[in-house]
Amino acid sequence: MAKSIMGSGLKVLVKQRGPIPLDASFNCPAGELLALVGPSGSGKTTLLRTIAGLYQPELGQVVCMGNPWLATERRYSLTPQQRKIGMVFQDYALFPHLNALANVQLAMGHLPHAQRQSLAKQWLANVRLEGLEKRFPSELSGGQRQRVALARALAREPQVLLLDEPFSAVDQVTRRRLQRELALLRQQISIPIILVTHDLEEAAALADQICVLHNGVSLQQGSPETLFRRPTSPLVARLLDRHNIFEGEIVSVAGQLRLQWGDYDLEVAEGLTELTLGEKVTWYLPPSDIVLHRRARPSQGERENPVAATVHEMVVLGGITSISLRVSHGDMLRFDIATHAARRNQLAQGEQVYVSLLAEGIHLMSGNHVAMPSRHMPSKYVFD
Amino acid sequence: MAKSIMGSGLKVLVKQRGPIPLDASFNCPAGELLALVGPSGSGKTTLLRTIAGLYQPELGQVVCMGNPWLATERRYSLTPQQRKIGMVFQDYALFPHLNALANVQLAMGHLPHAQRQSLAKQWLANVRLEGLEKRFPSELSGGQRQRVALARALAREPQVLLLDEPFSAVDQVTRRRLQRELALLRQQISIPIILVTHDLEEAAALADQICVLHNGVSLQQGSPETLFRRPTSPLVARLLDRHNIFEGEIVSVAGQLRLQWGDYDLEVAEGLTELTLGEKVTWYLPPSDIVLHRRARPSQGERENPVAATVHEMVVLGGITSISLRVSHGDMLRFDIATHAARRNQLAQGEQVYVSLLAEGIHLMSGNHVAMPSRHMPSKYVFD
Amino acid sequence: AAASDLQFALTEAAERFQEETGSEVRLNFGSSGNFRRQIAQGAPFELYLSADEAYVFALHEEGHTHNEGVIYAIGRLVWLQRSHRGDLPDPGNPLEGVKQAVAAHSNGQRERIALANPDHAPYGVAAQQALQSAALWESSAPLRVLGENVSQAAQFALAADARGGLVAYSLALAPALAERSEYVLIPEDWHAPLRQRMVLTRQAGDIAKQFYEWLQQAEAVAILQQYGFSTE
Amino acid sequence: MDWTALSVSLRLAGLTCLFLMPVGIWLGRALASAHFRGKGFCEALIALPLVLPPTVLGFYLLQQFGRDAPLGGFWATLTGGGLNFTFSGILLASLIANLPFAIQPIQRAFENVPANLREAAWCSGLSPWQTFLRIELPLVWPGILSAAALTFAHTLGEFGVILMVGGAIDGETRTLAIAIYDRVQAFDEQGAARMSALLLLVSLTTLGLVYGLAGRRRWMRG
Amino acid sequence: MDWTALSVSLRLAGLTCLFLMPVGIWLGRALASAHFRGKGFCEALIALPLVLPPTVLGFYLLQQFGRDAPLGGFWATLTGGGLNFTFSGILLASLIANLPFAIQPIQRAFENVPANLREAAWCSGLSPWQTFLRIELPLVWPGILSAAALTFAHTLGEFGVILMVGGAIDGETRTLAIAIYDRVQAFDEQGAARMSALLLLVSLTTLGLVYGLAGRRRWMRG
Ligand SMILES: Nc1ncnc2c1ncn2[C@@H]1O[C@H](COP(=O)(O)OP(=O)(O)OP(=O)(O)O)[C@@H](O)[C@H]1O
Ligand SMILES: Nc1ncnc2c1ncn2[C@@H]1O[C@H](COP(=O)(O)OP(=O)(O)OP(=O)(O)O)[C@@H](O)[C@H]1O
Ligand SMILES: [Mg+2]
Ligand SMILES: [Mg+2]
Repeated sequence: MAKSIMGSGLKVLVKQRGPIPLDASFNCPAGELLALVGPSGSGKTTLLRTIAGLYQPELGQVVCMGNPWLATERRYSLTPQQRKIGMVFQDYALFPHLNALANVQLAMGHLPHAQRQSLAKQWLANVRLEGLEKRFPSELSGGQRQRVALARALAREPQVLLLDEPFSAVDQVTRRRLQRELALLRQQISIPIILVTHDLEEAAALADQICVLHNGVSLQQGSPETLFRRPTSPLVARLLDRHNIFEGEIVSVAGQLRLQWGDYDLEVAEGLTELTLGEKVTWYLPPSDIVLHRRARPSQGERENPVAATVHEMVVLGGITSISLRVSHGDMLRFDIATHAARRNQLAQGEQVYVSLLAEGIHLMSGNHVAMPSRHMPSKYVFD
Repeated sequence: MAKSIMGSGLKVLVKQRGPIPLDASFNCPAGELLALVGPSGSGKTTLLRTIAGLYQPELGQVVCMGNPWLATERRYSLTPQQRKIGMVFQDYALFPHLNALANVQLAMGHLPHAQRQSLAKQWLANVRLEGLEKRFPSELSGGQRQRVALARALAREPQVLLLDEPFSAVDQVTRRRLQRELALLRQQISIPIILVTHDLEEAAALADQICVLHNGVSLQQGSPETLFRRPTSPLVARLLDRHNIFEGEIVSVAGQLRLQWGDYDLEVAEGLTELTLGEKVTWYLPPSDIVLHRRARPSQGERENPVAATVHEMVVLGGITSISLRVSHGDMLRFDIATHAARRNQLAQGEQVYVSLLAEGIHLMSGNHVAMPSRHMPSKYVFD
Repeated sequence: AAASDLQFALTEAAERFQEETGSEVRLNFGSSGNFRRQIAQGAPFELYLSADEAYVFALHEEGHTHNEGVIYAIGRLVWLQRSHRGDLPDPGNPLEGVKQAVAAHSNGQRERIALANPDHAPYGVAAQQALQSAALWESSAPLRVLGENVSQAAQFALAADARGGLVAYSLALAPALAERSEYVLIPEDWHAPLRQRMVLTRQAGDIAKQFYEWLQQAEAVAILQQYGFSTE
Repeated sequence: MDWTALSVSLRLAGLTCLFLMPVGIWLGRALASAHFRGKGFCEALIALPLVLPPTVLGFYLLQQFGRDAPLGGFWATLTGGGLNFTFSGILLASLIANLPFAIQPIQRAFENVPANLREAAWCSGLSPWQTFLRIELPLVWPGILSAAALTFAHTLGEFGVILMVGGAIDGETRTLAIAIYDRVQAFDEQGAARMSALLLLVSLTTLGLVYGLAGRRRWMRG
Repeated sequence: MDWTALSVSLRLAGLTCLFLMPVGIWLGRALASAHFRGKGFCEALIALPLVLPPTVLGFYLLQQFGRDAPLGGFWATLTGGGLNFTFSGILLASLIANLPFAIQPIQRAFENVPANLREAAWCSGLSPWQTFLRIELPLVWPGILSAAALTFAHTLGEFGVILMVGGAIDGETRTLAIAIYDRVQAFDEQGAARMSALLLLVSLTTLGLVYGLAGRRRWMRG
């Protein structure tokens, strides 16, 4: 499921029935960034707290760089201090009686006293808080507080960085800068970074791997590309805010296996052979693999799985226009094109258009099943 | 600067020197949604608190539906209770000793006792919190708390809705649902809604008008279209995370006014005549008005301001690819195209491409000046 | 360690003793009962002047003293009330004030009668006996306020809400009270004699022994008498 | 066993709590939200009734409560009765003597109520009074409880002030504390021990129940 | 003016605070974080020294402090001296009598420290001890201050226990409170008033300064 690097990186395996049901496993090699995504309340914060040693699950293993941090089966657990993590709390958890500078300095216990102040200033500058060093948390805005929390976590020079929505309260411009800082940092220090985020674009842009959580269960871990193009289940696709999930049936047309979808028999590049004739499947198509035919000028490649549809909705968001097309049997295809391309093609609500569904993009999923937390505990953990 | 509807909607004018410098004015007609955007620490929360009656600026006027709420010049101020606002606090401010249901019920003082419980349950269901009614805030996740806060603000059935980043802690899928609820609500009740958000896409999608703040100063208010295509200053453009801001000079080519940019003399649809020959201007081009020439197949309209450039960077984010082009004199053009379009055109780093800069999109700004808070207080406010 | 009714008398006696012998004695006034307990626990008191001779006997029995000591004074009880009230009972009928208060009580008034607590204060016991002998014990019950010791009883007696009280003669003669109060003596035979006994503890040093002896001399006796104590 | 004394004690302690808590809540809240130069001295002033030995405080109160003193006279014109040597008198004295216990813990509790909860309540339409009842009061409850417990216990044990002002009148101002003291002074150590045990038991039960019931605050654990 | 008594009083009150605050912090913290069935009764138990009249408490302590009692005997073998009628004795008595004031306000303060601050401190690498010193202690400071002020004031005014255990020995166990009491008993009201005024003034200054200095917490205003 995920690449395994001998003895390096962070590996987490957690299982419990209650009070917060959990059944998750994921790992993050050193130097990589793993994004934890999932609906609100799916257990992301709880998992970070487990890694940090602030939450003790019923059953769990945490191994970092080959060293066990938590092994419930032999009642072994390091303290949060021993784990040497840097954590940005979702609600910041700044020390109210210390000003911004002192909040950051406090996390620099590993450095000689003399260096702390200037370095702490440097960290605050890195998160764009120059001049606010002497402010107490109560005198800072929400986003400023969050950045102090980020600076504090980084200042610890941790072995593992745990970021619980570290950019949720800062504006887009600052967020980009901070994201860039984080990307730079990743190149400098080779530690696992776990990022909880609700911003899927952020996850896609920053993460080497994404792990999708739902009700405490880790559904899939993989590269952003894999997750966004090849989600293992409709649920994962939906959790990743993907549309274009449809039902179809495996049929044989002129001796070739095809995917029947409404009136269309679609060519599919991969996966058809593993399915049996007549089987109902759920399939997904990434919006990037829906190609609009140019008005009156069909081009090469546009003959693949041509589908006629009417424009149901067009939403212009700056340079990008979101298009919903209704296919004759009722399903809705959604994709984005550049606004000028939409203009050029004179798209308008109600117009009839043709699109190609690229065979390579069509991703067949083994059914409608929703992965549920297994209530069965394995007798032995398989690790490495 | 903004449309004025007689006696209806919310009008705000605030000025003070310190401790938080403010110089802002904006308005929001009933039934519309105004998004307040600006960098972290620019005073958005402070402005909402002023509207709510929780913060008293040095000088300020707040008028709602024709009724004065605050008029510092005659020492008039309604209490927060009298203003009948619904507010989502940035840090939620849930009552820790009340469970989710009771938190919502508390805001329903205007309804008969008998109705409150079932209605409160309804509100919680609207924010997707069915089944968590009996949980105390300390037993909820960050996003769940935020949604309780949202339900509480809505349950008050307010005259003005003030939302301080109400979706920052919820996942993308839930956020979309909540945004849809909010859009529905707006059609049902005709009240002004002020939304503070860091998500410019959210602002563009939800807001009728956007007001851009910087260091407490309101720089521009207008429709998303206006703001994103015609920002009044480079600062506004930068605050809206716009790129493609360049320097140029007004020149005359064959008797016609043109915008000189590096080696190019660009046609400009609007604004050239108001400028004098030789004047240096800053100009902005929305990414939607950069049209990539199809490889080997120039089409109509693509002759407008053609520019040669090399691909500097390509970032694929799902169906959309972000492209940075370097023009010969060093400036960088950025725009997005559909990923399959990029593929179709065989774009790759270092490739030479041609783009057209649409004359209609080129927006000339009056210079490099940055609007600063005026330190001068007007002797009289001009209102309506 | 001395009973609090000796407050003034003994202070003067000690000053005189110091003038004569040059030796200083440190005085500690308080509840005789407390002192008895503290001496039993080894308190560094050398001479114990008790208001109740029973305590002295008890200490001796427990072995904290060498002997049973001697009686140094016999206290007298007085009726004390605020001055200028104009209704001071005449000496032949010293408990007239109590009778008046009892009578007024049946009219709904509440003028308090102060005394020390008869449960543990010797002057309280004497006051009870005096009231009993005048057949006022039962009827005065709702009016009685009980001081922890006789000094407190005197403070009660002089409070605005009190008719007066039965307190030590020695206090009534004290300069601090004399100007604020007036009194009548209660006949000695209305109560059992208030025999006050002193004893040297096992820790007694030379000066304490000297003072003990001196207190039995005529000069000291005169001072005690001047403060209302009789001697045997 | 002196049941009347016990009943006086409990009545006194109960009423002291009852009257003092509103005062403590009011003053504690006012002090918590106020910021002025002499605040430290105001707070110190409140602790002063503790500084005087109880008997001495009682002595001064005895004087002030007399009909010829302004306070006692005012009370007499108001009610017709005196203050000294009455239950009302010892109640008033006990209120004064316990003031520090009532205010300090409550003030600290109010200081710890986050300002934004108050604001959220206003924005939810709660009047200041409703905000106080439904938000602030539940949040400062532990502080009030502490104050009440200290006041209750201290009143039960209070002896110097009560004796001085009350005069140990059976059934009216003679508290169990005084009764125990009397037993000790009369060298009836068994009687004293019995009564002490009773007093301790009653207090332990009362306070234990109050604490136990109030301790079940699930929302504080999170 | 009885300066030695004043010095004994101040020494006693100061040392009581000094010794009792660590105990109060330790017990208050333990109680704040513990959740067990009998907690309410434990809390009630702590209030019990208040319930007994001071003289009676003093009487029981006098017995326990004797060389023939276990506690007094233990002390004697430890230090060679006795407890009764010594400064050590009244200090110990005062520690016991003031326990309730020391614990309750501090416990409440600890209960109000958000758990996530402690966690954030651990995650910042602070040991439990550093967390205590640098995070918890500053946050519970107002509670400690309240506790110290109540203890200080109450010790200054304490009379029954101190007199019983200490025996009012000049320069060692005779506190200003006892001196004032003596003046009142001797009907020397002017002397008593002078001393009371002194005592009140000293307390007001001490407490006022402490509160005033500690009140400047900018971070609490926000
Ligand atoms: N004390 C508790 N008892 C029972 N359930 C709890 C308790 N605390 C939290 N939960 C539940 O545990 C689940 C996981 O919470 P967690 O904070 O880990 O979610 P999350 O993924 O971080 O969500 P968010 O994105 O909203 O922050 C939530 O559904 C929450 O309601
Ligand atoms: N007590 C204070 N004294 C001085 N400045 C303050 C105080 N409180 C807040 N500020 C400053 O006021 C400015 C505006 O704060 P505000 O909370 O309104 O910002 P905001 O726009 O809501 O930011 P964010 O997006 O981060 O929430 C900030 O720069 C903040 O540092
Ligand atoms: Mg979370
Ligand atoms: Mg804000």
